[in-house]
Amino acid sequence: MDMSQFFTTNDYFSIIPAVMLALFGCAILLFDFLIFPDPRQRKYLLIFVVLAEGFTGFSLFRQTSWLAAQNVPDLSGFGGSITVDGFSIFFNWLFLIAALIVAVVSYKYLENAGEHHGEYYALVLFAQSGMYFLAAGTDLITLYIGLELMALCFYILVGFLRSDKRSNEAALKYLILGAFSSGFLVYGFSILYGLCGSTKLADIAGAIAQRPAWDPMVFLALTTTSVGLLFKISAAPFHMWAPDAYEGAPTTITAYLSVASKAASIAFLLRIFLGPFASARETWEPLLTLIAVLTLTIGNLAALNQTNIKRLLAYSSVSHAGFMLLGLIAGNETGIKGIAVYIMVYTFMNLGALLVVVALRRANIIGEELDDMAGLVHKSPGYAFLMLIFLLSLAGIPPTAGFLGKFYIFESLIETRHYVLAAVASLYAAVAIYYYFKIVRSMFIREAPENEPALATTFPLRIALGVSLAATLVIGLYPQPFLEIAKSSLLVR
Amino acid sequence: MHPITTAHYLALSLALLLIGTVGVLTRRNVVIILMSIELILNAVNINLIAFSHMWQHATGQVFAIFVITDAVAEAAVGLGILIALFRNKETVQADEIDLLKW
Amino acid sequence: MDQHLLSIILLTPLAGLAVLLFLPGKNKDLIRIWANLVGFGGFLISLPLVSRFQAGKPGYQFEESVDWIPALGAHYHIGMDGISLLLIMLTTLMGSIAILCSWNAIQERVKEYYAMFLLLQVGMIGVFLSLDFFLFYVFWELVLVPMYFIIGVWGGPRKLYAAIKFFLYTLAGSVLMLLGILTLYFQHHQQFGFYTFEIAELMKLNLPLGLQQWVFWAFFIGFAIKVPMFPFHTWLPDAHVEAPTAGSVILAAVLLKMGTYGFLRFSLPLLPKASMDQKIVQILAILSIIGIIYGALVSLMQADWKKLIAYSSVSHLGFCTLGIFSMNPNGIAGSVLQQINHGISTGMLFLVIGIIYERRHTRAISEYGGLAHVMPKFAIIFAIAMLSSAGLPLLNGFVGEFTILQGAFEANPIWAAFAVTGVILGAAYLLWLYQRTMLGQVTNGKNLTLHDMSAREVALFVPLIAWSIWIGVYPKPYFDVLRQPVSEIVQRVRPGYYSGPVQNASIPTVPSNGGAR
Amino acid sequence: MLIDTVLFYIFAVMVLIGAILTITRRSAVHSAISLIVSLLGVAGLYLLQQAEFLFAVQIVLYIGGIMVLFLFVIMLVNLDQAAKERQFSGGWMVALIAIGAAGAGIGALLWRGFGSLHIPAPVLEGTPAGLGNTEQVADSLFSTYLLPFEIASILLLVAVVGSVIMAKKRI
Repeated sequence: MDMSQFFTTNDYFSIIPAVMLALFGCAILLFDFLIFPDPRQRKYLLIFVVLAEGFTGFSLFRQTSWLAAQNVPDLSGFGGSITVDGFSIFFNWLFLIAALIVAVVSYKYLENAGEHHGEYYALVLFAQSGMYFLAAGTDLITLYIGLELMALCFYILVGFLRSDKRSNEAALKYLILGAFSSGFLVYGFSILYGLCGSTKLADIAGAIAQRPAWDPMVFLALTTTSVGLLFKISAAPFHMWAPDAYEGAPTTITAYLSVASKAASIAFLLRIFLGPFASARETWEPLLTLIAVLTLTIGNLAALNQTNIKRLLAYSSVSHAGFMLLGLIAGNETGIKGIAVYIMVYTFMNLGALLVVVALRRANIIGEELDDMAGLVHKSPGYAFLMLIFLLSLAGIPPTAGFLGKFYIFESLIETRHYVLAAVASLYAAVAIYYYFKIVRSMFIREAPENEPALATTFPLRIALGVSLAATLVIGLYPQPFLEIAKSSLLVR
Repeated sequence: MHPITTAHYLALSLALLLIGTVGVLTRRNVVIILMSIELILNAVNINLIAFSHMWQHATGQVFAIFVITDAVAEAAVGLGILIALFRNKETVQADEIDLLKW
Repeated sequence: MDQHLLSIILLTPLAGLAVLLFLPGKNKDLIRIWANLVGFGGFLISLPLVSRFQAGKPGYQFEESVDWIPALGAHYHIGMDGISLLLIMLTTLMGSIAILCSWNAIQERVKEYYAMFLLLQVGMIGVFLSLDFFLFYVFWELVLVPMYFIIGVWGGPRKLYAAIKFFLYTLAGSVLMLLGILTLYFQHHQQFGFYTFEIAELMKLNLPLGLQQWVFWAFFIGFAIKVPMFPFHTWLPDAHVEAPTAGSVILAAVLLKMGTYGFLRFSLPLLPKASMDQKIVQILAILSIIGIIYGALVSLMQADWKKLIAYSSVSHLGFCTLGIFSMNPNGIAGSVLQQINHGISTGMLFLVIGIIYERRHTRAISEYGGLAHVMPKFAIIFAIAMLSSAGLPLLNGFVGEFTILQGAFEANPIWAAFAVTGVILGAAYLLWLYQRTMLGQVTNGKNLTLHDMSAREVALFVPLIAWSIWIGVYPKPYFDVLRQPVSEIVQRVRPGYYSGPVQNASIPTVPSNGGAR
Repeated sequence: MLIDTVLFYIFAVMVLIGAILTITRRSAVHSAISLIVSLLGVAGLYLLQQAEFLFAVQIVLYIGGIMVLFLFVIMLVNLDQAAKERQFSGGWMVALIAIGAAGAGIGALLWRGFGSLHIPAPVLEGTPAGLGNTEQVADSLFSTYLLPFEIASILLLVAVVGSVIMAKKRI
């Protein structure tokens, strides 16, 4: 039998980054106990992560140049199960950046928390390979399995501090709610499959376009699928897991979860809503509008009286999800580009903010409460300044990058005449200042407690923070190249 | 008596989905919540098999295999986490897991 | 040199800030000297503007334009006309004075303090120079952060509350303003097929009245909070009272002018139809008059020296907005001049309070009395500041208020009648304040040992007093500088104004053909 | 045909009764046994729809694998205590709303008739004759769905690693 019909060059090209990730993940698992039995040697495992990301990045780069050389917009492999296009490559760069940064700063954190390293890095890579399929998948089964691969890795990573009750609890809650919602998601998928007898997104889009508005089957598929998708991006009222998972997880994983997992879920959401459900817009637009307003309201109001920084950032990330949904509601080119820009800047600023929280954890201080930040400017002025920039960016104050994301979202709402939504969103942008500046106030205005050690800084952490800061400022001050990258990711053509 | 159609299967799966949802939302015992999630996944599978039969191809069955695979994986990890938690805390009641606000 | 002069002025504080960050934090005097050098240098560099500026030349001068974000149509486009010239001079002068007056007052976290001031200076200068709406918005928001810290870190007992209130109010206003900007931006794309934030381009838009009104209200909220106009003024007393002296000075002298400047630069020229809409003009004029009288009445009742001046700002800024919405050359030119005057005189008043506060650490009026006996130099300077603020002829305040009243009378005599009561009340609360604190016998023993002003302190006032007398005695150069930009605004809003044979006395009777071509 | 109809109703009742018992029994062991009944009913439905391979998978994997896992955990973590305690959490409000909404949906569905669903009548291209169910599944699984099959292998690896990490006392 001729194997080439099963595994063509296109197939190879379409999955090579994910293969790299999975291979290195397995390699780490093997080397962890075969080659490096001595715990002190285990820091060399980081080299594998860096190598894995290097090869993945190289593969992504090859994909880009291949597409450019062939002058085609996309490349699909495995009989249409997966499609590599500007969209998937854009999102995969985000995952790569997040995973790499998270992995390199985790070493010291795990050391402090007294946890094992090997499986941790492997799971980070496996999760990233799941995200790869979320961003590139164009088949219900591929998307579903990719989603589950990512989610399963995160359930374990959230609970990675096994001796910490908060971590256990967070993992369990996240797993229960996650499995519950993906049950709904796959229920919706089963109906989508039933509607047209195919699992390819393109076929489904065609079948749905032929059905009348408010068709009960489409409606059922839409609502159940939406429950799953909205859960993953932590939109209200399906956001309950986010504050718990963010708080209980190791802070490095909180960063990974809030950035990469959210980006992957947004990519997934866009694939579904701009693919199969594109023609059912009049059904889902009012639904999503309601969800978006609710998300903004709950995210912003609940953040107001949080005292735990991770929890506060969790609610803030809920409200960011609301902003991104607004881009989808507007739905024009500006809106979709806005989501891409938003998630790009969000990646850097939220990573940065959480990395500062990572640095707060030292010898025997957990460092997640607002009080732990008190007077930070006296002890570690550099970190306080970094945090200030990231918070300003999260709040969307120019000239930081965060403003650009909000700018596009507002612009798309104005263009599509959603004036009321724009006004509501802009007022919540002002509300957000209040809680972000609670952290600023704690850092800059309150006095530091006596005899507290300075922050734990490691070389990788400083590099990672530097990258996040540079990106946040450069995207804010000279966004032109980044806007072009985001534009290359457009799904609507 | 009407012949059994795909719609009958759909109604049955909808009912099962509903029961599973109620179980997840109301029970305190985490093990039973996990079982309720299995019910939901079985509702999905009923749909898939019915549609697979209707379209006369095996795609739905393949999908169902993946759903079962996922159910296995989730159950294994979920029960693992449960054991870790039980070791630290000695409870399996969902609303006693309250260090973080539920 | 000329073609980059504005950039140099804009970047001087930023460069100074960059150097400041590398100075050793322990050496407070070095930091102070450097910050003062930068502040004074910024003023000196801006002086050539005065000689090189050509009054009466239409359009903008010293323009610079570079593509910034082509994907958005945002440009680094700066330039100035007569209005911005005056405000820039005010900014650089008041900036250097505010930095100088902090020498003794600020002893903690000195480096951060001066860093914030220099950053604030960049933002304020940028606001007055931007000819691109995106750039303008960036500078507009940039001002918030340093001001938050200046109030929040070095402020009084309720500094946290005042700082966040200031931030939230202004931000809420400015995001709504952003929506207005984006609406214009999008409409321009609709009509001309490309995205741009250039103000000159946006002025070509032809928008229906209804849309203009919406955008106008969006701008209004942003600018009115900043001014602050009557119902939006509540953040101002808190911010003023809690801010350190230099913060109050810069807040009153420059920051508030960003709002009135916004009306003149954006609301009126970009939205001419809405600006001439009867209802809108009447509402705004009435709010201004309420502001004038309310601010004055509340000032009368204050027991806190600084709060009194803060409320007087509400009253004075009411004159400025009333002048703008009179929509005639007198009103607008008077308004700009009054903005400068308010900057000078209220700046001086806050400096006066700062000086006495440094000595007694209280601002309660009842604690003082008969200070003139103890501090004669102080009494003279306070008297000049107070009289300039109250609008005594031969000092600056009179010229501004008089011109505004002329303009208001031309628009609607009733407005002028109400506004005049504000002038009277203004004289009342200021004179009464002076009487209670300076005249009579020294009632409080603690005041007997106060030492009079030092040379450095007097030096703060010399340029301000000189400037205020200059405007009061010979205001012609100012009106010359303002004539061209003001006539451009009036021409834009009321195209028939200059060609009409007989000018009607009040706006309501002018046929509303604004904007129609 | 009649026998199919009767069998469908028998299995459907098994599924539903089993499911209701699963979520209402106080004891987790009873719940587990009820769940097995429900899963057996589902397996029966697979048979009715000529999915013999799935039937086998359901019996072996689900009932043989997952349920054993559940029972094992129930034995491991002592649930005697739990059985005496309050059975339901405070989530009944949400549940009530969910039931109401879904019940209304099902009611509307039954009232308007199944025809309203517009389930498409497929154009039957003719089944690949001579292929048994298992062959069909295998054919599909290893050609069209090769990619998810490969991803599933990583998924299972992660599940193994994860459950080991979580359940072991010290690594």
